[in-house]
Amino acid sequence: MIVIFGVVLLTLLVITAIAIVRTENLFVAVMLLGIASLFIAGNFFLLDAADVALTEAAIGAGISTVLFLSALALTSERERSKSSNKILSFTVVAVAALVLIYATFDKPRFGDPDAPVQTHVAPWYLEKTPEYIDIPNVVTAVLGSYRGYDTLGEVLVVFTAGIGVLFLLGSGAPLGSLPQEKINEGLRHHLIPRVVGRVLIPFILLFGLYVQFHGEYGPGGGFQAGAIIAAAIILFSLLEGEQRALSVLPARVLLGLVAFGPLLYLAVGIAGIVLGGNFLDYSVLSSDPVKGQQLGILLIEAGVGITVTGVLLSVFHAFAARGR
Amino acid sequence: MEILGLYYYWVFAILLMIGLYAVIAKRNLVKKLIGLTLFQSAVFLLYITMGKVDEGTAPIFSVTGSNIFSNPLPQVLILTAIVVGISTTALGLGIVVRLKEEYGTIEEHEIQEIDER
Amino acid sequence: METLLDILSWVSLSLGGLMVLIGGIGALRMPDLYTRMHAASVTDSMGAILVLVGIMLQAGLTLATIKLIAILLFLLISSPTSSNTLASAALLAGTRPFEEAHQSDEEDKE
Amino acid sequence: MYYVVTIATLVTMGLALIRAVRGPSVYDRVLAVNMIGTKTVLLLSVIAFLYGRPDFLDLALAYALINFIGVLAVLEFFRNRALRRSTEPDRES
Repeated sequence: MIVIFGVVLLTLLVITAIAIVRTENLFVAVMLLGIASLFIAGNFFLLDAADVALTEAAIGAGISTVLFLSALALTSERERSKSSNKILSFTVVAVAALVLIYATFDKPRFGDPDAPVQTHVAPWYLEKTPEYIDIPNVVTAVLGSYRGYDTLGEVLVVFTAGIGVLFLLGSGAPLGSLPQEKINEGLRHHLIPRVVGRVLIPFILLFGLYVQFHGEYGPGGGFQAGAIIAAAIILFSLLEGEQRALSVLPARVLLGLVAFGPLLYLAVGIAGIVLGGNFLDYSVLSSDPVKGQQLGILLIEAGVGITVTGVLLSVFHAFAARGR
Repeated sequence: MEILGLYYYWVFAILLMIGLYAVIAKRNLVKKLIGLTLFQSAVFLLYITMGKVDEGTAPIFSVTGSNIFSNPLPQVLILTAIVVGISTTALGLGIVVRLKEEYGTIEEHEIQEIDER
Repeated sequence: METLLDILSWVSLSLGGLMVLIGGIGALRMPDLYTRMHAASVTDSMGAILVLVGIMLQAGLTLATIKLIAILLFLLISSPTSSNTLASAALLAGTRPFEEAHQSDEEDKE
Repeated sequence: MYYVVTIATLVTMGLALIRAVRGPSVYDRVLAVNMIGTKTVLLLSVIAFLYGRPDFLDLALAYALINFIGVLAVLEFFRNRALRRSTEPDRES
């Protein structure tokens, strides 16, 4: 029965995707992209990936819409020209789709416990996590400890992308002719959303911290928490205006956060070497190896959360500053 | 049941190709980025689909629930990839905004025309 | 007692499902933006209350119920606000209510 | 009985999706996004119980808290657009 629910959600997803490509209004495309993200998150949840669904929820529901909309505000809302080489591209894409679909017939059955994916390292992770790390969430264990090096790479990619956006948009913004005070007031004149926002923001922040520190026991972790906390502060700047948000968390502080996150991660890794283990080997951080692993995961998750919050907020402010 | 399982992979193929179509056929740069996001999502779906195990549950130990767990490894890869995806999309949007400021348009062929002049 | 709770929760769940469905049909069939919004937002709140209360009765006094109460509270705060915000934005942008619905629909067409 | 609610929610999502695709105005589409958002919260909570893992309600909670931001972003976008139109009427030709 649950497989059928998944199939329905996937069908809705395909319809949404086709509508996204067909519409010429980019604003509509962004709205439909938000819907697609909801369907994708539902599917992740049905496929047992609670952590991934939480990430998609944190990113797709707010931040991705906000970023695309602020880019649209700076460019244009409509596609002006028709597609190029419609027939040729359609043929290429259709042939490739047929090849891919043909290839799926050789894939292992959906949900097969004996498929090569399931028999490689995954059983080891599931079996040894209680012994080596002793936290319930295996995803966090793999993310933080077994594959900590991978995660370090991903954090550095996020860091680099954030720095890239700041280089592109950060300085020399052309001053638009919009009245400064009008832009700065945000949605302050809309009383109802403002009051409700004030009620919600503390709870979103609290929930973000819960997701950050409960990541060892339930779905959550630094990536999700960073996105949720960034979403709370973006909500604040939408409601109260850019200027006030920047006076609460100045751009300099955000830049500090962007740099501090990866540094914390690297420091934990190097502390492992100094204390006589390998790079990112947390067992040596404490006299009890299991405690050491837990401490290491807690610290690097904090680093991840700080980086993600800093990067997402810096990017948001960079786009918003360009609009003035 | 067999067909229903294959359907997941077919949707992956179709979604991937819808995204690819938007990237190669559309001339608007923001639309291309939206297509790229769809393309990404298709890949995410493929990974998570492959990690599913029959009768399994999410790989988080709990007192209740069964002892069969889905594969945690693809989930870890995709979890980080989603956040990396939004950062790179933001970088792409930043480039598009700068292009608009320099060239006054975000249509690919118009930018090429200005360059050839 | 057990059966009573069960029956109550099933009734609440199925009524909630019905509400949700009615909202969907209303959002599709109503003639203009404001009536659609009305159909969608009213049934949204009622459906959410019924469905979540139904689940709560099943869950009993556990942590899950507390989370469900939180979800319900946040939904009840934020969903009407979104509707209100959207309606005021539409009104300010010049979408007229019902009488001139056909006309304004034409204007907004892409 | 959870199945009934799930099916009703999925059907409603489909109906709202039709509204989002057909439009006609942009506000209809935002309305549809909002509707599907609330339906997702319900769907996730029901499925968490269907799976017997009520600890995953965190997800539904995340959506209940964050969905609000999308609508506000849209409102801010419209406000900005109105400001731009009023100050530079011929920029967007």
